[in-house]
Amino acid sequence: MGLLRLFPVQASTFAPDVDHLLYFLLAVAVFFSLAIFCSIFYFAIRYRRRSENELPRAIHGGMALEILWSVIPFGLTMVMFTWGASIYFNESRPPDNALDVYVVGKQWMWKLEHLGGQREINELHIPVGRAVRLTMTSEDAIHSFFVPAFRTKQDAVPGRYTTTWFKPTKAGKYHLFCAEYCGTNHSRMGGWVYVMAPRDYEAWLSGGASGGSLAENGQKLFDELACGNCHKPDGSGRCPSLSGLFGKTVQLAGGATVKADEGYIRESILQPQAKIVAGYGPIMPTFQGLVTEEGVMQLIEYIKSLGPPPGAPAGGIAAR
Amino acid sequence: MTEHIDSIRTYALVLLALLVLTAVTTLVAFVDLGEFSVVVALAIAVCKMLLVALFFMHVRHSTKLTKLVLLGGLLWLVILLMLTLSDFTTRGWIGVPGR
Amino acid sequence: MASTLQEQFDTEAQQKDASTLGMWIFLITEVMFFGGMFTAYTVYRRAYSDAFAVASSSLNVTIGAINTAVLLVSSFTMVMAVRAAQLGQRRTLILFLVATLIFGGIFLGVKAYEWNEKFEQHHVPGPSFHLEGVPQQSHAQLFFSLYFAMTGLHALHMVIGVGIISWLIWLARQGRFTAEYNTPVDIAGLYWHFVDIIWIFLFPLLYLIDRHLPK
Amino acid sequence: MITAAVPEREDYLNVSHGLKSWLLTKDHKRIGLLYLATITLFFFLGGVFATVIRIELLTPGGGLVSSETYNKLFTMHGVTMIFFFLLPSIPAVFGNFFLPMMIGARDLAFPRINLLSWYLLVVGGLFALFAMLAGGVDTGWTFYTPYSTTYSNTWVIATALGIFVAGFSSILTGLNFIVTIHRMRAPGMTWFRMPLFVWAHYATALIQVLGTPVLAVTIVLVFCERVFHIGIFDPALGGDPVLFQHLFWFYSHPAVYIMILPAMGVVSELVSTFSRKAIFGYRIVAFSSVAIAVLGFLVWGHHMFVSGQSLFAGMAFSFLSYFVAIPSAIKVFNWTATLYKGSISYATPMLYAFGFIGLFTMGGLTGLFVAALGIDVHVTDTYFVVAHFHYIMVGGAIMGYMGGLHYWWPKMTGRMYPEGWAKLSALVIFLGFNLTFFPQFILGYLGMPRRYHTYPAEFQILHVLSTAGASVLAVGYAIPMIYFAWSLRYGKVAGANPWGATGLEWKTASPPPLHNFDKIPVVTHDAYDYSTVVGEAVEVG
Repeated sequence: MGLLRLFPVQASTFAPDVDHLLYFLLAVAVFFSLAIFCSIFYFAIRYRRRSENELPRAIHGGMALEILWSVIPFGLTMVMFTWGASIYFNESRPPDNALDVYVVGKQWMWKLEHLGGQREINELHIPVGRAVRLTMTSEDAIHSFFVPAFRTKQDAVPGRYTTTWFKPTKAGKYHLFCAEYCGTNHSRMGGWVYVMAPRDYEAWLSGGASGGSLAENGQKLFDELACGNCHKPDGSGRCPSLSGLFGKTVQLAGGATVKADEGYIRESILQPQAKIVAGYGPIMPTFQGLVTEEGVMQLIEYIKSLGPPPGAPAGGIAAR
Repeated sequence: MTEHIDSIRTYALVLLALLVLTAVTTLVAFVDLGEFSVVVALAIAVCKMLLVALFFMHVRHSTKLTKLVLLGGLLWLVILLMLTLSDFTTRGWIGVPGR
Repeated sequence: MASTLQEQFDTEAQQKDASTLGMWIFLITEVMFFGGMFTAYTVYRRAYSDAFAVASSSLNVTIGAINTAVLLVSSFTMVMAVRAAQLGQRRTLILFLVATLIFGGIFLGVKAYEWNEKFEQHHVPGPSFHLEGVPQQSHAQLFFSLYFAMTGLHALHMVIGVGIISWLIWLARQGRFTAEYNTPVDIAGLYWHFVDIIWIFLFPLLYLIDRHLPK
Repeated sequence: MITAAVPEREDYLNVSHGLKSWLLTKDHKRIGLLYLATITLFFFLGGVFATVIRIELLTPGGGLVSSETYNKLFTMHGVTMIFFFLLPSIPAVFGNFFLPMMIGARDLAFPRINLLSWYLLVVGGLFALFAMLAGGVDTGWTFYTPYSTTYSNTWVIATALGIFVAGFSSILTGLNFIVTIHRMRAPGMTWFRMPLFVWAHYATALIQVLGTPVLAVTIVLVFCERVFHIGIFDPALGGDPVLFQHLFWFYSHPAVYIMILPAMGVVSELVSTFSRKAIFGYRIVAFSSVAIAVLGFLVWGHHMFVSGQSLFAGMAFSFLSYFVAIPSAIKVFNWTATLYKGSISYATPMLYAFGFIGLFTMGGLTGLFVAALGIDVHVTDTYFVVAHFHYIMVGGAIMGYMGGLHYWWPKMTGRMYPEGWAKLSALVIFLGFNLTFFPQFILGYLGMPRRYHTYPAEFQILHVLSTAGASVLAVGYAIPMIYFAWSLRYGKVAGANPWGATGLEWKTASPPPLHNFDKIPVVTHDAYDYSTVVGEAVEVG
């Protein structure tokens, strides 16, 4: 790495998009700065005061000029807005075939879980050329998952899920930072993202997996907590069946409906009384304090694995 | 100084109207109007506010500036509420958690 | 009589105008102050409407309505006090100020009774909080957090108002107000009515709007 | 050079003596000076924090202080500089001193409330100081929940209380200004004859009055949350930390305009006076101040693009943010156009005005970067943002403040400062500033997060440059402190109007008499009509 690198490496599909917008903005900024600086210099020298009692003729303004220098910048800013918003829109919508990774931030480390059950701390191994979706939350303060080489950043907020995604384009080792101030060791809360060639990634996956996939762990937890005593697969239990639940629209007591997405399932485990399914009683105890955020994520993966109903779109509605 | 001094009768009538509106809003609250319960309750509250402001606070005799200050303040309250709600009401529109 | 005109002003009218405008602007800052809490209330009521409905319905609507009436009457007595001041009627002024003080006091007393009831019923946010009929206790607790924050700050404003009115009574007894000079009574009236208006909104928002729901 | 045996003229400084005559004064000019002394102390304190921060960042490993201490340092730097220096700086010092004079009033509308405002700032400052001495606070000046309410075990409440109290100082100052501008103008002083400084303060006052109460109530809620754990911002109890961010930024974004608008007002005065020309497009510059104040309230969500705010809210806030850019750009263009065919003097205040325009332009243009959604996701919470807002606040607001201080020093004290030293320090400040903060743009885009005690070694060289710049900057700020103090005794005696300026404040003696004018002036000209002040004019242009 050069000592005086001016731009970070581009290692995701977003990186060139963001950098191109940056170049455009830089061009605009340099143009206007130079225009202002040069005018000031020129006027300051050309019209310097030559005698103490000189009186320049008053010029009170010109509407045409005012309109000109309002409309042109306004047009430029609208280009900036549209361009920036389109990138943001893409960054907000992960593709359906993305690789899922769950992320939990806590003071002061990142805990990551792959679908295959591989767990990492402050490191993330992902394959090059494949979209990766992160579903994140925090156990304490707000953290922010920041990978400069990917030009992505997203806060991990306690109490809810947030999402971000990226598609690495270049194998290598990149900084992972926490970008939202979170206390004493904020500056040490980070590590590395390893983008690997697909073959290396497969090798890494098989080396790291021990103790079952995320869904399998979820099932174990499901059994340990005896969830199945009430949530019977055929719906004969005291609680609704979870088969094919994920992605479905759920009818709630009181008439409202909600889409069964990650946020809804998380809430239903930790605050089960917040939304009651129509036809069932508010009998489920809370599992707050009994299940960790990672455990919740495993349970979600297990419930997802119970099979989506045919034809339902992936994803769902955010918590609240 | 041109001061308008309203009659006792005016003030008494305003008080009466305020008390009646209080009774009305309390009673209407028990009638199921669905979504409109909120609307009616707030509409009555706005009426009461206007009565107090216009008569008791003499806004109807006040300068344009006072009226402007009052409207400006309410407008800013609306800005605070609406732009904050622009986040909370549009969460989940695209079906991605946290977006 | 000593001049009531301060040295930075040219005329009494300018001085009165400035004071009134100053009070109105202060009231706008108060609107924004309570506005922050109204925003929080709106956001959470949207998110937890069921819990808020039950929690809201647990408040005593009769007491709330009566207290609203008490406050409205105090506004009436206040405006009568202002009127008396404008007409230079000292005794009437004092009479109505005292009446306002009494009604304001009643409001605060009833409020204290209500709060005390909440303590007895464990409706105060904290470890022993419990509200019958709400599955998700923390959401009902949120309602009561906002209830106490809003009514508490409203009551604080009332207490300040009571202080101001007591001071006005003291000044009025000394004969400081005349038909020509009564600005303090006038702007204190604005403040008192404003506090009344805040309650006009708090009452339906906290006590009323979910009454119709079956629970 | 000391003034000889001229019979002493009575002015606001010598009309009465003793500590009591200052602490109980109702004179807006004396209160202005009380503020000047107070905020200078806080500026010094904030500067000390900044110095330690910059020295610490010389090395990536963080050896000088512990992480706890570092976090407290940047928090206290932010709290001190923002709430106790920048927010009161120009409005409370120059606004207090000159706003009444500029509109031809004897004082502000509510002198006692004005004094109360100063006491509130002092009391708030003492709370904050107490918190700092007792052990400090480490939440960042933004006090984000739930860190501030649940996880920080530092002096959050004392600091927040200090900010709460200081907030009322700001509200009352704004209230005083609005009423004064509406009700206290001299005969003939119509709205469009007011100096642009007054317009800028009118706009500032609107923000102080409309925004600050929301900060106050937010602090009350944080206070309740931290003390009673009532759940308003606690996700475990159903609260939403993002709601805190909305309420916080509803005030704190417009607060940026409380800091920069008054500086813009100062610069309008300077550019006009030292080019001896009316401001090009006076009315448009006046309206643009109000437009900035109003539009500034619609954009706060651009601080929250990665916070978990909804996609659509993010887009709306980005869109609205660009509307604020236009009135700011208009101001810069109009100042530049004012120079055209002017009679430009290179007096120190004008150098600061040039510095302001240049640095504000860069700060403003980088504002376009951070308002662009795609780029902000990458640069938010990095040094890019740190650099951006320091260009606005230090490059903009403090340049304006320093320019104003030099411009009005002769009026406030009756003495001139040494011009050579002043020019030198202006140059040193300009160079030091750029060296400090320009590398931070690059650092930020490279991905260096803000509020980092330790950092990867590859960022070191830029941090070293920045620290080097900060040392230059410190020297630049030290020189004026010395020569201003020197000038109080040894400076050349200033005449009533040393610059040939048009404002009413220059139509009375330096220092001014107790009630500003021997006789309230009657205004018959527009602001910036130089034909009235230049004797035996030589027409140019």
